[in-house]
Amino acid sequence: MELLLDLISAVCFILGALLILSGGVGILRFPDFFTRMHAAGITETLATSLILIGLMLIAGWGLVLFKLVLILLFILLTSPTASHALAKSALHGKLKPILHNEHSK
Amino acid sequence: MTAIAIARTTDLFAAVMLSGIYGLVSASFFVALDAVDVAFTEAAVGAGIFPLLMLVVLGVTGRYEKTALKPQKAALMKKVAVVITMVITGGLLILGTMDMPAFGDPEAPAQQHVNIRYIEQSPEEIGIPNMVTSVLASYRGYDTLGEVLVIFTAAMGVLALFSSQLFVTRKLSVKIKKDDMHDHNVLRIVSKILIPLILLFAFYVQFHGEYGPGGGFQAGVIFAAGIILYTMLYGLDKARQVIKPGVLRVLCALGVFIYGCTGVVSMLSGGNFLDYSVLASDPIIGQHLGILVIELGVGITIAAGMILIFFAFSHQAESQLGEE
Amino acid sequence: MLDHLPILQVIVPLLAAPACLLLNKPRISWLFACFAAVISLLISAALLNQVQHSGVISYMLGGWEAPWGIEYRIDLLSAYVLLIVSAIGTIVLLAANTGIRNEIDEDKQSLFYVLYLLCMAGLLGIVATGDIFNVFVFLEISSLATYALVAFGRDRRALLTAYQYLIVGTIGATFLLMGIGLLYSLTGTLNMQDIANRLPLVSETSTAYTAFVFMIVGVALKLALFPLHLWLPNTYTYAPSIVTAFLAATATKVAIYLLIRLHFSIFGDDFGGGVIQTVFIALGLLSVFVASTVAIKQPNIKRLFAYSSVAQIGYMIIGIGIGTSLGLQGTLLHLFNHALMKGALFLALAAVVYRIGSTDRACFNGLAKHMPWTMAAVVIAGLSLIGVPLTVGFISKWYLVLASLQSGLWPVALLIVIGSLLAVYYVWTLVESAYFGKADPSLNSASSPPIKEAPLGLLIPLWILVLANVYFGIDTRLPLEASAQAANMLMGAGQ
Amino acid sequence: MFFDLYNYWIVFVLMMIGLYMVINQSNLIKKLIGLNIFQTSVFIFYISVGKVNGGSAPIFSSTETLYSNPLPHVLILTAIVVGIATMALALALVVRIKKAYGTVEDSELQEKDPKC
Amino acid sequence: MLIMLAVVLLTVMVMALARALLGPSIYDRILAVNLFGTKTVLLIAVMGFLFGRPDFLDIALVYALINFISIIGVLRYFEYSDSKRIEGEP
Repeated sequence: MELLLDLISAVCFILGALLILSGGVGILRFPDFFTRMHAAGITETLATSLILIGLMLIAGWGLVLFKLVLILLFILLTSPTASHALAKSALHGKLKPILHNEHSK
Repeated sequence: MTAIAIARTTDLFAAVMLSGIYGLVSASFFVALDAVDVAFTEAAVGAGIFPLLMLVVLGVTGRYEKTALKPQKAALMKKVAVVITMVITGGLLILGTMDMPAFGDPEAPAQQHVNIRYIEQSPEEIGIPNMVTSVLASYRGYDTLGEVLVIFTAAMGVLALFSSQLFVTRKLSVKIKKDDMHDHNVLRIVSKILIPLILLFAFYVQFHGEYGPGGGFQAGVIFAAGIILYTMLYGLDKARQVIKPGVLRVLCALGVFIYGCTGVVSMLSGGNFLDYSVLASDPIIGQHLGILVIELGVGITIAAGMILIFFAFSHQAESQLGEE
Repeated sequence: MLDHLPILQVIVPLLAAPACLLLNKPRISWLFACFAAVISLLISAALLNQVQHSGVISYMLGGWEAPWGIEYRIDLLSAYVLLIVSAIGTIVLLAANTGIRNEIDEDKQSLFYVLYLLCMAGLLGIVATGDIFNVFVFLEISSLATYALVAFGRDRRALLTAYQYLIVGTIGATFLLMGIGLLYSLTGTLNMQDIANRLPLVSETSTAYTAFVFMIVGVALKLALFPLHLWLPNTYTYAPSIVTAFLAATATKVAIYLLIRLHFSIFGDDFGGGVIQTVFIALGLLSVFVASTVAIKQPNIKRLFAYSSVAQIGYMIIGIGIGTSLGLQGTLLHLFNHALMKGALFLALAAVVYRIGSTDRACFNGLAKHMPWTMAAVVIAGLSLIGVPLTVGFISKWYLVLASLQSGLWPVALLIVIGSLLAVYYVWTLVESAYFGKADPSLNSASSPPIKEAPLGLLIPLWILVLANVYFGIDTRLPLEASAQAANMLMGAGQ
Repeated sequence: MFFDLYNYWIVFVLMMIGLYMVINQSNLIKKLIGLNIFQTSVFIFYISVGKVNGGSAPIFSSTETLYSNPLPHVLILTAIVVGIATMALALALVVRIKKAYGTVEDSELQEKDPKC
Repeated sequence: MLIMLAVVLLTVMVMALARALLGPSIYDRILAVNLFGTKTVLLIAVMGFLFGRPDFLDIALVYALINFISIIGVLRYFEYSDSKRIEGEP
């Protein structure tokens, strides 16, 4: 059982780390704001939850677990909201997404 | 970690906005160095309150820095001169501290003298596990009173600088930008769930300070942050109806009073100023009680002071917007 | 209750401040503030008495003994400075009700008293404490209150100077903090006495020197020592006159106290060999001459006396630099005397501002006819500033000259005398225009009601200070005794 | 030995950067950011002093025996509060200056009131 | 495992930082700051486990909270200035 939990959590960590890395690369390499946002937003939510779940698995029962759940809930709530608000005000702020491939080389 | 800190700082020249990251970085630095309570505070202040105040001020003063129109030679010379002086001074400082006790050395004098008592005896003398809290609230409780007064002074100073219009409850004026509120339905709903959570969390931090990182100051800041979030989403007018600035002012003074009176009471019951041991028949219970009460005082003053300062700023910003 | 006097000294004004806020009516706040200030004055007098009779008082805050808890340590020096600060604070506060009426809006007046009390409590706290970090905390309380008080000024330039003062003050305080940190890393304690005991073990390290430099520079910024004095004239000029009177008479004095404390009690007077002493004397002389020369040309009288303050601070630094018991006594006497005379002068200026609304030199032409009492006060305080016999100014300069002669530094003595001659010049030009100058006719017609004598609310505190100037110039026992004892004690501590 | 002090060097570098910003920036707000960095460098210094190698956060726990020094933490908590209080006051002053002068650039302020 | 995770997080933080530096528009910077914030939350949590004192998750929680609030604050501020500009245009 212990081993299984550790294994699962390791898998979670690796997946999460990969996702985060890809998000980081994305935010550096993508051509305009909205694509960057896409890279960041999507990976962020999933990767964060994966890592937190991984942590939960090693934490075992107790206050720590509860706090981790709280953090997870919090991030699940806020992160998409923040992204949403950001995208919205970026649109309002007259930042046009690149719709066609005209800019890419 | 340290490399990031440096990289961060140099780019501060480029972007005013990023001082928030700086706060986060230095806070993580503090965690790495075991200073959890400090990290807690630095996160809330350096990454939270300070950039927020900064933003409101930027809203008033305008965002763009006016760069010098022509690159003046004199200014450039001055710049170079200052840089050189700085490098020299920095070098001197490094030289000057070459024979300091090594970083992290457990044998360094700082770890040897006063510190030992705090670490070895405070859990028994005070009866609470968080040594930072016991030093803060009991051994050096008087410094903390000073700290509360600093915030009080700052709040008073800010009030003195801005017009007293803040306390005049005007009628709920028609918002300048009405549709802007509808834009953020998602935000508002999420925040509606979050704000009570934040306030609850603040209370948890307030009373959990004896066992884990936290305490009156951190709780006060978090509480203030919750109210500030509300203010940002619903506008100052509405927030002022929820919490009246006049009440805040009274609360701000009240917190100081709670702290001061704890000291006076302990003085009256035969101990020295702020000696909590005399507050109850058992010294340890007395210490507990004292710390609990003064932390409450700290929390109240900090929360009220921070909210007051924020209200004063955003009132200034809104009235400026109204004029234009 | 007598045991608790040291803490009550600071706590009374400290807790009176929030109470003042709750009262919220300017007049009641004023009465209450005065009440608190008078109590703290009485306490400080009792403390001085107590210390003179029974030696150093040590008070453990929170009941924790010294290096672990914070200690309040009242020795002769701190009792002496406490008395100065609380006395001047009280007298100026008495004048405040009238003094700020024209300069500060009605609805902000009770905030003014709150900040004033906080500032005073902060200054008292710096002097009373025996814990070096506590110094920093109270320094910040008083400085924050000062910045806000300065910004009360009517002129918009008050804001700018308050901002500049804030930047400089914060850098100074942070330097001090850094010095404290270095000291802590060397000695592992924050209690001044304890540091002094443990410092000899490590005083050869360069880190100790670095700490010393940090702290001295930090205090010098607060002190407005010569090359770092630029903030002071602006601040004094544009702050409300009452605030100027308070600041000039107390804030720099407390900074001097801090310097003496650091130099003599913590590091020991022979720290760093003779270099520091020489540097102090040189800087002191420079600030006397530069500031006096600049003062002569000032068109604004408030600014003139601000520069003169920088010069007087120079005298005090010379006394520290001489480094003998006599020189130190000269400094301490000058501390006391300068508080009296600058308090009087700036209060007189406050009276002028109250009636005329400006302190330009032109306004003083023929003013003695309209405001005889105020101008008489200016004359006496000015004489004291020059150092004419029978005023307090004479005593302290006499001691400074004596001390430098005794140490064989006769050029210094000569330069002190010459510096005083510069003071003669700038005081005289003012007196001349006030008594013999022709009033500008356009000015008189512009202010349609004729200029009257200042109101009693200002005159009485003003004359208390002026009479003190004369009284302590004739009957010199109190300051002489106290300062001699304090100086001896400090020199004893250094050995 | 040589690298034992690297932490303190970073502190000094940060300190100088902050001081440089305060002196050389024309914008009043940027000066404040510089001041903030300057203060933070001192905070880091204190915390570094308090760190003990192998130590753990100073909260008593049955599994730990070596703790970092709690005293610097307490001092810095106080210092952070002082810092934010100063900043609040300074920002309030900046807002007032903007209202009175219409600018927050040091050079322009100098032109409007040459005496300061 | 945890160390690897921390290293990855640090790398991504550096990346976010770079974006914040480069960021052509202000929104890029905000996005980077946001990303940086959440990564810090994770880093603190991981560090808590690394040091064997996982009861410090409170700090991570506060970070998450503060991060959210500052993002909202930044957005609010830009709306202020944007609406000013839009009102001025016609």
